[in-house]
Amino acid sequence: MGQNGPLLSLKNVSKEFYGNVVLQDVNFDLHEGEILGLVGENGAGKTTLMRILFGMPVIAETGGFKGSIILDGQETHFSSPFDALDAGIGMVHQEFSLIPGFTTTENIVLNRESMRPSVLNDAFGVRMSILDRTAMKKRAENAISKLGVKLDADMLVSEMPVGHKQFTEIAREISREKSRLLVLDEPTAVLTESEAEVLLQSLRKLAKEGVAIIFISHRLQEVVEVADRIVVLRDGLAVKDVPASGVTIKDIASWMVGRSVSSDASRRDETKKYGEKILSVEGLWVDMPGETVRDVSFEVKQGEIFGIGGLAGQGKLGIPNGIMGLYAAGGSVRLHDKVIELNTPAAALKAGMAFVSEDRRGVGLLLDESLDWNIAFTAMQVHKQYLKPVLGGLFSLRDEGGMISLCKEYISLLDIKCTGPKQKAKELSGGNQQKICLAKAFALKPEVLFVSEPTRGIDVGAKKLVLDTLRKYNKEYGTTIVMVSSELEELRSICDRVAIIDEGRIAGILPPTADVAEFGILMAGIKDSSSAKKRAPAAQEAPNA
Amino acid sequence: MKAISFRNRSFVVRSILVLVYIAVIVIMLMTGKRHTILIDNKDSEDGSILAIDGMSIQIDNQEAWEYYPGDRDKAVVQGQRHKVRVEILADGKIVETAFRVPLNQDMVLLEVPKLLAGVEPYLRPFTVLQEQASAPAVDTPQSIQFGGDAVVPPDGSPDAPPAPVLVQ
Amino acid sequence: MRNLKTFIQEFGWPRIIIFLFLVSLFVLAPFVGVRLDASFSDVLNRFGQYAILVLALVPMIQSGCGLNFGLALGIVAGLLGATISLQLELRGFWGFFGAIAFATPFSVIFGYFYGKLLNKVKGEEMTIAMYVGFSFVMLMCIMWLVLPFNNPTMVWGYAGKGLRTTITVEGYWLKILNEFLAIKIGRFFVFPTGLLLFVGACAFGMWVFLRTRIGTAMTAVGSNPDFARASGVSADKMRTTSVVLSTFLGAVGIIVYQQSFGFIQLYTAPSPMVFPAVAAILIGGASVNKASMINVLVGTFLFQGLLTMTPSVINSILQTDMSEVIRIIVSNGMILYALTRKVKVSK
Amino acid sequence: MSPKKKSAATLFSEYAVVIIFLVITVAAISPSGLSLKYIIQELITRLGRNSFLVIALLLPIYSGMGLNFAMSLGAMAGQIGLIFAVDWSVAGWQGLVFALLIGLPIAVFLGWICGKVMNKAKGREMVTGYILAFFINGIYQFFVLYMMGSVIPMRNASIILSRGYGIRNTLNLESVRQSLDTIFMMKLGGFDVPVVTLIIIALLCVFIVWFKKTKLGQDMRAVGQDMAVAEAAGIPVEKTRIVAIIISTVLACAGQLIFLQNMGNLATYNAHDQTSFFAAAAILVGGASVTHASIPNVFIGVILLHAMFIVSPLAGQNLFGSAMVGEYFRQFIGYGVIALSLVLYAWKSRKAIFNSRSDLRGGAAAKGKDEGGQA
Repeated sequence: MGQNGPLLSLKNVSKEFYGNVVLQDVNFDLHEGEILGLVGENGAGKTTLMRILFGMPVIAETGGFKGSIILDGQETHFSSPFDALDAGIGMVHQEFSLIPGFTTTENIVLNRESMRPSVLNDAFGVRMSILDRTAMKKRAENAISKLGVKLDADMLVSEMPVGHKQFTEIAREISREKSRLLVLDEPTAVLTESEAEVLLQSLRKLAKEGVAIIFISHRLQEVVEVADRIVVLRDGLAVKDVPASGVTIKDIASWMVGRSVSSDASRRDETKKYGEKILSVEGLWVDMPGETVRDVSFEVKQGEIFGIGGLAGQGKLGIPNGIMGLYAAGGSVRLHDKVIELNTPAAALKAGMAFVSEDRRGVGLLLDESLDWNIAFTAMQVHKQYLKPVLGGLFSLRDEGGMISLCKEYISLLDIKCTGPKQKAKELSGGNQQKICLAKAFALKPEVLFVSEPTRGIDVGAKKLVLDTLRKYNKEYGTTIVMVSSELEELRSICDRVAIIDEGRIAGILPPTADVAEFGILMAGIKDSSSAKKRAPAAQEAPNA
Repeated sequence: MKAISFRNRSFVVRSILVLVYIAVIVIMLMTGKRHTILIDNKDSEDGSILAIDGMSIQIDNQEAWEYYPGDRDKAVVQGQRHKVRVEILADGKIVETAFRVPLNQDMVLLEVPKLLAGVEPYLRPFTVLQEQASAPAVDTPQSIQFGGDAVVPPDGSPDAPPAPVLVQ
Repeated sequence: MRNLKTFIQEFGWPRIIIFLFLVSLFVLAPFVGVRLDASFSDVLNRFGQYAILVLALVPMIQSGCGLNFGLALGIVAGLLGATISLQLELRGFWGFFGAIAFATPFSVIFGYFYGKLLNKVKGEEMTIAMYVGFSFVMLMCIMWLVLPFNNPTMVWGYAGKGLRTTITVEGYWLKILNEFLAIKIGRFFVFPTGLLLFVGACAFGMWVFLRTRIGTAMTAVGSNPDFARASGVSADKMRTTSVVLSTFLGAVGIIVYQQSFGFIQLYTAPSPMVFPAVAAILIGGASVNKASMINVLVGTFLFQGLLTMTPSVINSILQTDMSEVIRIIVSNGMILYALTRKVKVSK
Repeated sequence: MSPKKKSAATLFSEYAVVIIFLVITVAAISPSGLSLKYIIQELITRLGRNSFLVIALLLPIYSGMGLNFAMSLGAMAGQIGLIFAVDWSVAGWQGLVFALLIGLPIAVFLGWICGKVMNKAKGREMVTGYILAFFINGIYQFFVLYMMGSVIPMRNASIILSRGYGIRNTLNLESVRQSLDTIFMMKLGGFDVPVVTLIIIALLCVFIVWFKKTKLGQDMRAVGQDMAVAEAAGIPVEKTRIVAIIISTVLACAGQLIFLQNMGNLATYNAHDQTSFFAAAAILVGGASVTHASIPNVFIGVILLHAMFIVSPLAGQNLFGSAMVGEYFRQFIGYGVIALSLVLYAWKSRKAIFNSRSDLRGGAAAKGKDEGGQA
């Protein structure tokens, strides 16, 4: 194993999904016992890169990838994750893949249990052999010791603290026979500081024993502490590949987000006046799986476009979902100083708030129903519009005519490409579906419009149109818009103020023209290096322009 | 001897198991098959052999019964090989022989007088013609799933039909 | 050719096989000496008997509660209504509509608690619905013995207490709907106009309900619960309403069935009534979360047609009564086919 | 539930079914007027008769497929074997073994079909199993009522219907009656105990315990707990589930033979309808749930359920003046227990998810009121 050639090297790997390029000729090498820190914004291509390395079927299904992966000098093609596992590449995902009812040992050696042949083997096949529990325990314990942590080998995973679960999963990956490369995807996301510290210790210990590690995290100071080399991905390009020594967090942050500020941001007119305070949120917590909001307070003025950014999993999506009552939430939300009852979507809608959900196909649309249905439904349910009373108001029927005219109106207004109001929603393209969701929200004539990831997964042309529609509605009808997006450029081009969420709290609120690196720092949840303990204080609302 | 690779070792074991499986079925059939033996104490057709006046016959180790001329009785036995022990009441002579019942022959006729006289075919297959057992009229089996409207019940019979006995 | 393929894809092979099988039965009938008009009139009659029981399944399917294996609750409510109407010796239309009136409060109460229960146990609803239904039917068996009914035509001869297993509706409201404006053609063919009108009215009522605000909300909850929640619709309230509606229609359905069949069947009779209804709506083309009026009408006609034709035609061809076996295989096969279809949630 | 100490409420909800049953049975003993000796003797025979069938439910529960309501497929296979045994008049315990060996391949085949169908209906295995049981019942009826005697030559005319083909509705199993029980019927303290049957049941329990130690047993438990993780680890999930169902069907086949030899007669077309219902009711009464079951649950369940089934008709007779009330009461309890334990299980699992998220709630502000929002 001593040869000095790289254990793994990627030669101009690139990948595109349905036309938009996700990775552009990424090159980097990785030597034995080296820890490589891989950083980048969401959508920069980190996950896709790992999927290629790990041979996930989704890559082959979407047309495979260009370039080559060289392991130990020969080019390899993994058709399934099991090939990668056999080649000694282990992967630890963010969400645990452990069997709750099994003990640590059973999880570590899952499906690779050591067995003693039993009498029924010949008759009924190898799976009838008896498990050799002592050998299993021994294997588990030496994997745990390799990690250098104390884990009780017989404790049930369901009764384990979160940190132990993470170590169990890592122990499982390194307990494979020839595990040489370990990929960790956001391992410290769910750990407390002390647990993260112990994890980094064990990763260094593993590296000394010759295991190469790819460490993906958005906590930049952890990357700087543990990595030997850092690769920064931005929009599918490996923009930086530098040894870690001497690199500061500020550099990484700016490399991560450092795109030249796109031109159309500059035409924002400064003369925009805002009315008085319309929406104020105090101490909001939202229990949305994967997007937990811990304590958020902010205020939005009438006619303003308020942006909310931040990395995935930090809780920015939780805010609109919580306020609109879709997920369990607490704290106080006031519209025109009138308290909005939480946890009941009907209350938020009746008060004049509307929400375009990030989960377009899951929450936003009735895929099997026609377009007029989709657009008029919420208005019908909330404001009892588009209904015609029958038998003297005894009950009311759907006003099919009214719904069709409403739908036609929005088809022309938002230039939705479709065959007509009666077409099924599932037959439309991503961009047009998003416009239907927007039309559904506009039909409510809301005072405050929450828009979540409006441009995710749609082509560039449609993106521009959606943003223009939002601007037009804000200018002509004065609708206050709260826009949540992981596309920092988009927020900076359309919003009047941008708040960055980290760990379920507001890390800071910046004017769109603020320097990119400042955004990067807030997103990375940088604690100013001096007092590492306290979370970044909720910066006071920076004076705009 | 080259170690038989795992694959064809299990093939060998499996084929043995199949043979054993079939063998057990045959053994069960042989030992478990039930036959009925009709025991006769009648004069032979041509009158050459006369019925014995008073004897006790015991099949295998079942109870011994006394037979008088003109008697016929049956013994239900299991398996193929059986022995019969005849004791003539008059002079206490005991005759014991063993005999085999063919497998697929359900019922055989044992003519004891011929047996005692040593005339060979004392054991004859006996096929009873199955008079149509008066099976109860076929009421379509009432599966609990479709009892509903399949059968129109008689108009409100006065006494309640017993509830379907679900639990034996 | 392409749309034939999509039609087959959409309609599903088993349904086509059943349809062709039924048509062949109708074609074969005259050759085997089975009177076509008599069997057709029988099919129509049974169609009318069962249609509303099948219709009762629509609300719960639409609101995403799945196939209502607990329909027995509605049927029991209907039995209660019918027995009370007989107890008060109401006759003619008064008797029939009195039975429905008495059944309504029971069906609403049963439906309400049954709905609340189903909301608590999302997932495996169908198994739980089935066993709640069965245990409730058994509980009612005890009630039939204990409740103070004393109309002589209903109670046991000797004991004078406890209801008979089958009670005739003769003299009260037997075939009250069937005879209403009935058209007789020749000796055998009777067109039960009243019955079919009533069924038509219920089906139209359901069609209209699905067009109302609540009906639309219910359909939305069925096809995408998150969408409905996001539009301010309380999924649980809609599901409970659909269960109450389904139970009520079950009660009406059993009463319509009894007036045409001629007997009120108590004790364990309701349990086996559920599977034919479920099989019928599935044969009609309904899926586990979408059902329309066409599914109900086509399904009931196909299924009942099958049940009336197989005994007469098959028996005379094969001289054996295979109809029970065919019924079990076809209807359970249909339910199995629907259960094993991946719920095509178009993502 | 992380807190080790279980509050009274959770304890009650866990064993609700067992406690309710205990109360009802004990209350019904005195009004039933049955002597304790009779009840115990009856329990011993029923223990021998039913426990094998209930144990057949264990493996599918381990593999996360819930209660295997399709086990009556195995019962049908056993009955077909028994019909051939009676037809060839193979008597005594040899007749039983003969019937088992004939029924086994049929049970394996039907189990394979059931496994395949259940794999296509993941998430609603129980109701699919229930409907599959009726569907195969239709085919069984076609096979036994129409094919036997016409297409399949039958030797013994006394079991054929008067019309010449099809097996009669009830078969007298006199030739194999009690043949397993009476091999060694021991008189123990005034009760006669079918020792050989109980030994066979004990052997099955040993097999189940041993089986849980094998790799296949471990795979089943993994698949039962979390199918996705098992799949990712490379365990052949579909195949494992099918094997679990095949073993369950085969055990049901053997169990049905033990049941029928004790009963002494075979209701050809209805005997199998109730097998899965009673086995499911028994194991649930024993405190098992849809995802968790153990051998003690089996025996507690059989004793409790059948004790109630013995006393309730007579208790009904004496209390309400008609045995019918007792009869219906015990069926109500039978179905009721399955419904109640399914509801309790589903309600508890939703609550568990709700609780596990509760520590995420509340955030920095004061503990928010627990909202019923989307858990």
